[in-house]
Amino acid sequence: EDHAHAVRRLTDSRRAIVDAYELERARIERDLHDGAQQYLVAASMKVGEAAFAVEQGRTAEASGLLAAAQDDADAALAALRETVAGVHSRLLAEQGLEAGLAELVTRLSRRDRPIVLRVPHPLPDLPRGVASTAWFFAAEALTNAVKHAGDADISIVAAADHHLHVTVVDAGPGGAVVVPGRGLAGLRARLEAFGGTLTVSSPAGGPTTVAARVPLLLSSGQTPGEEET
Amino acid sequence: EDHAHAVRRLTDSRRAIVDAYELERARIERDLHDGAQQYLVAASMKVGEAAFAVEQGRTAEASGLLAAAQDDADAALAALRETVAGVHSRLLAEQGLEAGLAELVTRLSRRDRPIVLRVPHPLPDLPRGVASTAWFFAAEALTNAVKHAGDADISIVAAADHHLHVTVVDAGPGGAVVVPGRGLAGLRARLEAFGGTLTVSSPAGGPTTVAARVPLLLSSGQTPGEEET
Amino acid sequence: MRLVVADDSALLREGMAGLLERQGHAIVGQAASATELLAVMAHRSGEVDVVVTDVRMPPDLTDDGLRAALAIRRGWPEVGILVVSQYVAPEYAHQLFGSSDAGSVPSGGVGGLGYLLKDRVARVADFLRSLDIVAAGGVVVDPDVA
Ligand SMILES: Nc1ncnc2c1ncn2[C@@H]1O[C@H](COP(=O)(O)OP(=O)(O)OP(=O)(O)O)[C@@H](O)[C@H]1O
Ligand SMILES: Nc1ncnc2c1ncn2[C@@H]1O[C@H](COP(=O)(O)OP(=O)(O)OP(=O)(O)O)[C@@H](O)[C@H]1O
Ligand SMILES: [K+]
Ligand SMILES: [Mg+2]
Ligand SMILES: [Mg+2]
Ligand SMILES: [Mg+2]
Repeated sequence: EDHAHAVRRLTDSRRAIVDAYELERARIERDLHDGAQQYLVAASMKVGEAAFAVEQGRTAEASGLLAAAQDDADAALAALRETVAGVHSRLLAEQGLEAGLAELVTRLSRRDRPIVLRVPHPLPDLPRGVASTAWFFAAEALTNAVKHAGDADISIVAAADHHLHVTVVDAGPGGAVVVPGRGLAGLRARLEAFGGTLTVSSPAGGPTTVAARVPLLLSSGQTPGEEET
Repeated sequence: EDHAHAVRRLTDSRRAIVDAYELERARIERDLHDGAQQYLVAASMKVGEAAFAVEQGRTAEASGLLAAAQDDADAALAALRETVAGVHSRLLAEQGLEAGLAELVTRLSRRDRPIVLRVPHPLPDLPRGVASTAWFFAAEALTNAVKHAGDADISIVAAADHHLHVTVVDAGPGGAVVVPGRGLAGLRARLEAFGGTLTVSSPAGGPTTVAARVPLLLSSGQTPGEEET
Repeated sequence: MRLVVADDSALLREGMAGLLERQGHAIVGQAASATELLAVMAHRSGEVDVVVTDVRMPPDLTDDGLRAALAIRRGWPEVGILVVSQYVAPEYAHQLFGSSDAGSVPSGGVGGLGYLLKDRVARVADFLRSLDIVAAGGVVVDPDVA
């Protein structure tokens, strides 16, 4: 019956959340290993070689090596920041969803193609988990839009009534789907943990609309899964 | 009734898992900020100053700065490796739980106080999520033991029958408890996502036993939560 | 010039103070928290040309350094402020620069303002030039943050 169905659905979605996070850990590890760590090792080698050149009085060579070491160190820091930005937003934690989304939009916008963010009314205070899940949803949906519709207009709207709504629209080619084990599916599972839903409309030829909706007034006795069905 | 209760429990635990991950993300960000990133910035400053000194012909000063920069770069790499090790174990992913546990035990052992790992029989192939959750359980329980019972004997046993059992024992002072929002509580929620349980026995005066149990033969129609109650 | 350096990381604070001293500047005081920074200013503001401060510092380990910078702007508007951060956070820069048109112009003129990523300190010549601009009442914004 109904409850048995809810139990099955909850069990599956709980597992999906853990799996999504496992994938994410592996990604973080790979990012750090292939990014910051490589550049850091390269910088360190050049510093060692420069120190040797300085000792031997080859100062012109040392200068060249140090300039290259600085470029590597800059690249290491940039890679580290990039990884950190995908793990956790400090601004989100400190100043709330609107500030976190503004940061995200700035980071993902190309100079010639700014992503438009609209927050028509100030957002209410949100539970930490809700704000964070909405932010990760926005990060995934915007990253997708930039990747698949980079030359088209991209916008994001955040608004709240009894629900928090975050909607990302791009005028790109369409074709977005929720595939188990991939980015959007993981976000859907995480949104569901707060009784939320993720919907995708992406006909061939576009436009693509990806929307998250999370209830804000969930009474504690209510089953989040049921609230939405 | 029974199912309504299961729904409630599942809903809560799903939320607990998402919350545990949020805490962990914040921890990863903090680790990177206070660790690798800081040392990297310090190294970079010294390299820059050394380059400046070389240009101005102050080579003795440059040599001193470069030696210090190398120390900082080494510290940055060590910090990065430490963070990465806590995020995801490649060895675990590639060679399985026993290898992952061996790596963990080596990393957390003090030279004069080796942690004893016992795997009496080869472990069967485990689903990725189960192996990973068991590994994180071991990481948390062993970190706790080293922190609170660093001078006492510490051991870990991994074995499988119809369940995977991972048990960490220390002869320290006792007093371990599962506190909502903290390390062990997050692991309990994650273990439950696989139908598993976490149990703690830690009387005043010790010893402390922290055990994880995860079913291996979960039939697909079965509710993990129910299997354990 | 005469400087105060604030950062909760001793490594970076000493690193920056050492670098500035070797370049011939005077370090009036160091601070490891926003509270210490404001205490240094309360006692020695008359001797300070520019404050160089980190963002994330105790007591709250959030944007304490930025809030201290805004308080310094209100209390001692003639002192230049250079915020150095590990974050590319335009929002922090907006808050800092948003504060600059408030209040009346003091007789000593208004100190300069800057927001730079900490990595910029490594480009020593550029960094020293940025400090000069802030000391002269100008504005410096990190290209990655603008
Ligand atoms: N805005 C979009 N426009 C067109 N296709 C999209 C868009 N967003 C996602 N897709 C496609 O939908 C599928 C699922 O996307 P999802 O983000 O869940 O997966 P992913 O593993 O992150 O893949 P990708 O790296 O391609 O985004 C992918 O095949 C992706 O190419
Ligand atoms: N092996 C142990 N011996 C004694 N006390 C322990 C042990 N393991 C955990 N504790 C205590 O049990 C509580 C819960 O531990 P848990 O690991 O869940 O929290 P934590 O936030 O990681 O804290 P801690 O950093 O102290 O481990 C803590 O108060 C911790 O001090
Ligand atoms: K900082
Ligand atoms: Mg994607
Ligand atoms: Mg702990
Ligand atoms: Mg700091």
